[in-house]
Amino acid sequence: MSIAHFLQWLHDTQFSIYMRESLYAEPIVETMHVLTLTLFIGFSVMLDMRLLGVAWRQKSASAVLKQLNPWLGVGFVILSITGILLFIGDPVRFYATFFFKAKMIMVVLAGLNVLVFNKTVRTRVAEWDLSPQTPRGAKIAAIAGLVLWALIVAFGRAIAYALPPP
Amino acid sequence: MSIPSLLMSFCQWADSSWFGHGVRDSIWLFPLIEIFHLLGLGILGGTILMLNLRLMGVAFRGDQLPAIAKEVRWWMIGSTILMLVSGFLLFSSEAMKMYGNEAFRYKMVFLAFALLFTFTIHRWVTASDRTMAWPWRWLVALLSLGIWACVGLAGRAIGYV
Amino acid sequence: MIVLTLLQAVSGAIPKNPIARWEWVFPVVETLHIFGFTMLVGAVTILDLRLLGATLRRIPIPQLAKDLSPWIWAGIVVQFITGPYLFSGDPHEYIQIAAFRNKMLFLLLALIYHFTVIRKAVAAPADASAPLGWRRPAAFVSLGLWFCVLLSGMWIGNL
Amino acid sequence: MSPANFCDWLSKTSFSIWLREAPYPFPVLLIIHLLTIAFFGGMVLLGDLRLLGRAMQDIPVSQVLGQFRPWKWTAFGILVVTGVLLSISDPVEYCGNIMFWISLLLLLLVGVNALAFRLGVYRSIAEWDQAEIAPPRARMAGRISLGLWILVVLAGRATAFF
Repeated sequence: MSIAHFLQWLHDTQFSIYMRESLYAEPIVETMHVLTLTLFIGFSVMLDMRLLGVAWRQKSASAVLKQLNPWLGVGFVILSITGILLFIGDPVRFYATFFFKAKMIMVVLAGLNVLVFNKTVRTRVAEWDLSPQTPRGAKIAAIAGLVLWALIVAFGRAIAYALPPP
Repeated sequence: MSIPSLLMSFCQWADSSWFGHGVRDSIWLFPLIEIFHLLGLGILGGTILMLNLRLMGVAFRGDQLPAIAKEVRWWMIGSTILMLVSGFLLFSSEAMKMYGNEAFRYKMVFLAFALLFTFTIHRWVTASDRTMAWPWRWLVALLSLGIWACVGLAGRAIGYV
Repeated sequence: MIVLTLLQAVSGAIPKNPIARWEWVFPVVETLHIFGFTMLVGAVTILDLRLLGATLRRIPIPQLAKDLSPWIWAGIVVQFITGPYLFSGDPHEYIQIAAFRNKMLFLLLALIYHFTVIRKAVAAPADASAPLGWRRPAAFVSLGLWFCVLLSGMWIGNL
Repeated sequence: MSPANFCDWLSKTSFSIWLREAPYPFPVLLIIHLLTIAFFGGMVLLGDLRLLGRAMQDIPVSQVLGQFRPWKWTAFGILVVTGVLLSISDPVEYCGNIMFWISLLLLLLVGVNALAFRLGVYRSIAEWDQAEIAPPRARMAGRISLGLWILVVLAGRATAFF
């Protein structure tokens, strides 16, 4: 089964038709997606600012990480679920746009960024935990995160413009 | 001169201004500004949520409320300014359309309330060292979240009316 | 005059009051109003029953009053936000309803009474077993006033 | 006899007709019903909040719950009696109203929760009576009770709109 077949099959499912044709499904899910995005962006910016040594300077970095991570985790799960629902509503045309693919690549890169950060910089967090001066690795991870999420937002917005009119 | 006609001439001025023309005539300027509007929304919404969650005592109990308030204050002010500026540019590109848009008017009224509340009562409550009684803190937090939700929902409705 | 002109000028620019624009706003705000009066009148009732010696007799009155005070205040604030907002939906209509005017009168009396007589009644005695004396009739009057507020309030909508 | 038949029969009894058509019974019952909620809803609210450690923390839990209990039972009795009479006034209408059944179901859940609390964690009340924050199971009972009561009021209100 090729990707095109799969997308067409998804497109024809009862649920996809519902998402497309219901008056409320799409606006409600999209509103939830954007509201959760608000939570996610706000919290991740505050976290990245600690990693850059700009905000929460009196607070230990590991404490900030520990406090914000569950929220970011829950936020990401809601973003994924609502995002998948939106995708199911119009899979063929979503997949056809350049920006959708670009956004997904950015999401994967953002995930990798978190993974690499956890495996490298975060293991040595004790060395600089209380200092407002953060190591270069933390700064790189923070800037990468900020740039990637800004791009994710930008590409997400662009999908709406790039979709060919129905 | 009545306020509606003042508003009308304001909208006409914005609509025919160089930035109104600029945003309207360019294909990529509107989406680009919209992205900044959205990023500003992210930071503003996230920080307001963070502050209110602490105010309600639901999360971040490890930190004192005034400490969090102090930490997020400039992010809130900065993102508000970013949103107001980008929002104004977006508005100016279709000011005449917005003049007749009911949802947009609601959004502006709610926004006025939200800003007034956030930078007066909400600010006094979150910046003060005195811990208030539980019902008060919830009342203020729910009011804040409620007004901002109204702003967001009215904004969401602009495209639908 | 200036205020009136200003109001008229502004009223053309603001969108219609949501409560007059969508029919679901009224029941939602009214429900909040109901939760608000449960908070306010419920807390006041507990205090009045204590003054009657009918509940929590082992707890000193000033201590109970201090514990309930934030709830009474929060209830008042909720009512003073939701109430006037419900009123704003159709002020001319409400003004003409006798039950509404009665409610406002009773509300004023009940609040004045609460913050004068009841406040004095709950300031002492610190000893829980001291005789209640004049506090009993005072609490009765308070309950009666709040009863009148609620009753005339329910009359506004003709039930 | 099916429920629909029963409602039909009930609505034709002279008592039901009197409740429905005489000018005073219905409004008077409704006023008593609502006044009881107004005066004693606060005891439910503050009792639950005491369990959650949000109100009257310096008063022992057993005092708050024990002293409120007779009042709450009295109020509950009044609510049940007036509620039953109100539903007798128009059984066909209420029988077909989904919100009416939801509010009854929620009331049942309130009862289950209260019973579980009384037979469960409340038996060890002596150990946590003075504690500002009650043990997790007691707090959960308070949270559930508060949530259910809010839903009961909402469903009761919504009955009028369905």
